[in-house]
Amino acid sequence: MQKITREQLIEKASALLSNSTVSCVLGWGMGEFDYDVTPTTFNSVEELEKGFVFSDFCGANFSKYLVKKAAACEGKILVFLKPCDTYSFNQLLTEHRFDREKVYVVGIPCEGMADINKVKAICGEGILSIGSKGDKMTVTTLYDDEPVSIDAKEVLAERCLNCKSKKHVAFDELLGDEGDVIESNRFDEVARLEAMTPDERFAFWQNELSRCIRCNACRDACPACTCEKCVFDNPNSGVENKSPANSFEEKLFHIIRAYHVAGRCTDCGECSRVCPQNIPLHLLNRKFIKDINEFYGEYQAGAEEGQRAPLVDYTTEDLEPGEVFDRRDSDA
Amino acid sequence: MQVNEYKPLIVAFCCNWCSYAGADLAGNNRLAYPADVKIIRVPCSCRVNPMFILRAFQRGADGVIICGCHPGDCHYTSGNYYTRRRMAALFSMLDFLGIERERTRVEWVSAAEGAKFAATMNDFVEKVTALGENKRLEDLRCKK
Amino acid sequence: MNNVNDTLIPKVGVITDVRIDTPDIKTFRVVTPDGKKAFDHMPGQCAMLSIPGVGEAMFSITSSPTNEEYMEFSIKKCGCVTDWLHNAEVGQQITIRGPYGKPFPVDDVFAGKDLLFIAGGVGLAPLRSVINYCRHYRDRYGKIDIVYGSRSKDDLLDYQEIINEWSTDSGVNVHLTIDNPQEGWDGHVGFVPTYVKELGFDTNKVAVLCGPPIMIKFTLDGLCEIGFDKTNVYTTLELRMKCGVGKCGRCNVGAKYVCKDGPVFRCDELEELPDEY
Amino acid sequence: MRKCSLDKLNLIFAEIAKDAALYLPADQTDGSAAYKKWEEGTALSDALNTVRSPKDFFFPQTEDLMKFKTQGKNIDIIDIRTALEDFVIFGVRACDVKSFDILDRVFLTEPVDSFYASRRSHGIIVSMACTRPSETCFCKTFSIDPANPAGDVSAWKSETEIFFEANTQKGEDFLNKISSLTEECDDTLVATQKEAINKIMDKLPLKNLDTSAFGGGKTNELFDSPAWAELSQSCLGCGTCTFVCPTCQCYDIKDFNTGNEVIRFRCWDSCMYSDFTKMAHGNNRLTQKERFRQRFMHKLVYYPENNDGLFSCVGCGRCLAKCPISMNIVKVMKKIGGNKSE
Repeated sequence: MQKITREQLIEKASALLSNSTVSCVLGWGMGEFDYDVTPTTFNSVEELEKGFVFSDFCGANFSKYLVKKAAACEGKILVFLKPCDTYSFNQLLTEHRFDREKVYVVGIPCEGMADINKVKAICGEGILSIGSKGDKMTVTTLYDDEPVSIDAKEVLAERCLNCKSKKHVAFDELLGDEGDVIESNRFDEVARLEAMTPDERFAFWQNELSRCIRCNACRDACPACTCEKCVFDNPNSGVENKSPANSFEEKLFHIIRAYHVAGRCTDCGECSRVCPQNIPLHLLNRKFIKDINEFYGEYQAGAEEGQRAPLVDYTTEDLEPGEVFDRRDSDA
Repeated sequence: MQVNEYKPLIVAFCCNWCSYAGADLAGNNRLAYPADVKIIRVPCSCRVNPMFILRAFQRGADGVIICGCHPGDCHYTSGNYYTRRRMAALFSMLDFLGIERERTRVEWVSAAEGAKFAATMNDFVEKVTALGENKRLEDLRCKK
Repeated sequence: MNNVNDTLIPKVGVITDVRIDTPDIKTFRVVTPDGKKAFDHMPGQCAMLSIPGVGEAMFSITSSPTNEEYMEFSIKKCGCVTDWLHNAEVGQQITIRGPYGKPFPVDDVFAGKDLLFIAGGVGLAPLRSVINYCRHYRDRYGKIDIVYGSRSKDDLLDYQEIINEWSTDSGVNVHLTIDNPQEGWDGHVGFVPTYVKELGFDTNKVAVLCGPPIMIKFTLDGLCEIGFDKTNVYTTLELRMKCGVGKCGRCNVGAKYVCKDGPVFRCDELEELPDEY
Repeated sequence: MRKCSLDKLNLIFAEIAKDAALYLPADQTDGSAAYKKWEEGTALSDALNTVRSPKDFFFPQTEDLMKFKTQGKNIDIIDIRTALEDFVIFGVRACDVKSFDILDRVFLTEPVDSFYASRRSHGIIVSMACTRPSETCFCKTFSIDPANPAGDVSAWKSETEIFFEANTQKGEDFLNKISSLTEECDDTLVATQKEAINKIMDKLPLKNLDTSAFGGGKTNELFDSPAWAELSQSCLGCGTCTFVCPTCQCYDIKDFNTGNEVIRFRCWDSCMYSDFTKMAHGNNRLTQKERFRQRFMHKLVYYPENNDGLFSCVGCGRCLAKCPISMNIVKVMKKIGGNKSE
């Protein structure tokens, strides 16, 4: 489904390595199967040719890795960023999380990434290979004699179905077009929940959050969560707790996690992608984004470097907390 | 008279410069408000972070109210403007999770508004009493 | 169900005495509420002390097993639990469970041998138990040498006991040293590893080392230099522990659990472990 | 061997649930399966396995150990252990059944963990053969046979029927309880199913995973391998692998002050977390490389060294499916083990 190929990316990376523009490449490393790629640093053309892959399963947002990898790389590090990743990139730069000079960004087009869970929902377990051609995916499994052909659109990850922008907002070089911000329906699900009664919303979240195992993957993968020491890891904070001991702990963690990135979250969707329990965590983040847009004007975190996040800003005319609900009630 | 009449536990975070003085004035003027309002003095209303509010609920609060200087009158110039934005976002999120919106409130009470302080508390306690016990943000371990 | 003992469930202990040893080390005397020793132990073993709501931590038992009345713990102030203990008063109850770990081989390997104890700073705490045990059964062991160093005179642990009891015992030689010259100190000045080399001991004895990691490393090198075999040198390790019985997994180094297989290790065994302690 | 038609499965569940809590894998709203307490209407999931392993039943993620009441300088220790009642875990896969053996060797060795032991003695395990293993399965590597799952009772499910065979006295008693709903049968159909499973097993992509590079005594050989740095380079340090793992057993003991009393509880901990070994005076595993290495060395070297060569992995494939960066024990084994299996 991707317009750009592995070969094109390797060619670009090899050229930049060869002319010493960069000394290492952050890319996707081959896995055991066709879908389990691992973010990997490549140091040479040989390594790239051996292990670099690019497919519909290269969803990981590389921006956060730059915090550690840019510092660890001797020269410049080449990173391939999809449009949504560039927003996180800007946001991290705004927060001075890494040195821009150490990074060489090649923006690559993205046609939307696939969600392996959706593939498995259609094709079942036992996937041996996944091929991609045009808008179709060909899946061979242990249990089907013939390869199964599926529509790539059907297995798009949630965040890609609701893609907010195909525009690269930060790059040194582009492979393909700069792209445009696009219309999306990403707030529809939030609006659907808002229209429920409080009891229904409570039941919805109780069901979702009760699955949480507090693995912290949502936090650890989040490009906006870059505190050196998280309050939930600090025994002196009084809230350090490694397990969701009860429903309060689950809510506390997820409210605070989402709140702490409110205004800084670019809506990249990594939290929901990595959640082993498929909790729609992005809905919490989107709720904040939607509210901020409605209360304080449209704001897209990471759209430009150096923006001031809405929750560390104010005007004297802001609405009162009590008016939040009056407003919504009058809308309804 | 009912024996086990439900009385909510209210936590009121009051800014040191205005609302705490307002509470003081309410006391001095013998203005009645329920004793179940527990006041926690904070240097500025913007000192209250979302964790304080959630923890108050965890520890048994049925309602949490934040009182600060009127917008424009912050002792630190702009603290309460930040409070205003933060709490708008937080309260909206709590509502999104299905937690009763009447359990949280922000009010601006100046040092001269003893009467407003008492009236606010009376009103808030009344609203929370109507809701009953906080079940949706409770931590069962902390129940007596 | 409640009649089954579980090692994770502690007993109540009472602090009956607090002695200020150095500016940051206090020695706590602990007994059960009815005035007895909480449990029997061997030299080198540890106990888990905790204060509900503050935390639980492993400490070596510094009193000798031959003391039938109480246990003592010399504790340096360095974290949550220790800070809290340093503020505790006599009569304060805490919880205690143990004993944990493998003791020093005092009854087999050590028997009949000359012994050399080398300690730095609060590292004397675990050695005090074995030193006093060997002094108590004086006839079972040969000559005893004790080398003990600390930053300054004020940082020497159990100074009164060393001067009044250990130094006066026959067949026990005490060598004290401090890092830097200090007024009122006419003893040796210098670091422990160098001092050990200067003193130059016979190598046909068992050495027991305890102190900061860097001191252990250099002293061990020094001992090897003067001809000691690592199979005759013992030391104790310290890692984060929670359960004390080799289940919770955090003191795991290589295939060993420091809480269960240690804290006492022979230096050649230690070399077999991956360098992760 | 006894059998019954799948239509009657619900009756069997109802019968079991009369005197014991019955837990079985049920579908969740997100499409995955989890163990749920059976009540009228709960259906057995068709999913290959649950996201969380059944280790929760014996070693729950959070478990209160005791309570303390403090007053002035005094402390009261309150033992809160209560007598448990029997419970049945239905539909446990062969890999997960094996994981109980691995946990047993930790918790049931002296000093026995009474919390675990009492849960274990009250649990009845009804295992279920896997007819459709996934590409992520590699239980065969650890000599686990998904066609012959262990447990108190083994079960096989076909399109129309379910077959039971007891392996222990507990299992016999269990089958006796539901004997009126089942009938005696021979094992022809089950044998056919086993054969089919074995055929599938031979087609699994990870069937040749090699363990020869690992095991007790390999510490020094493997500890300093340069591959650890490469493998761990992108590890996020989250706890997903440890928390979905059926054999990870590290725990933390923590206190929670409720305001009235202090609850001492234990909860799962992860060696992948940065604070796992943090002490007042420092941390002996400073970077993610060391933490990552610890997890795999423990499973593949340290544990076998202390447990007669038994690896602390059952090949359930959960970490393969769930790791946010798709780094897992298979990749580690292939890389560190020198690609012997390829």
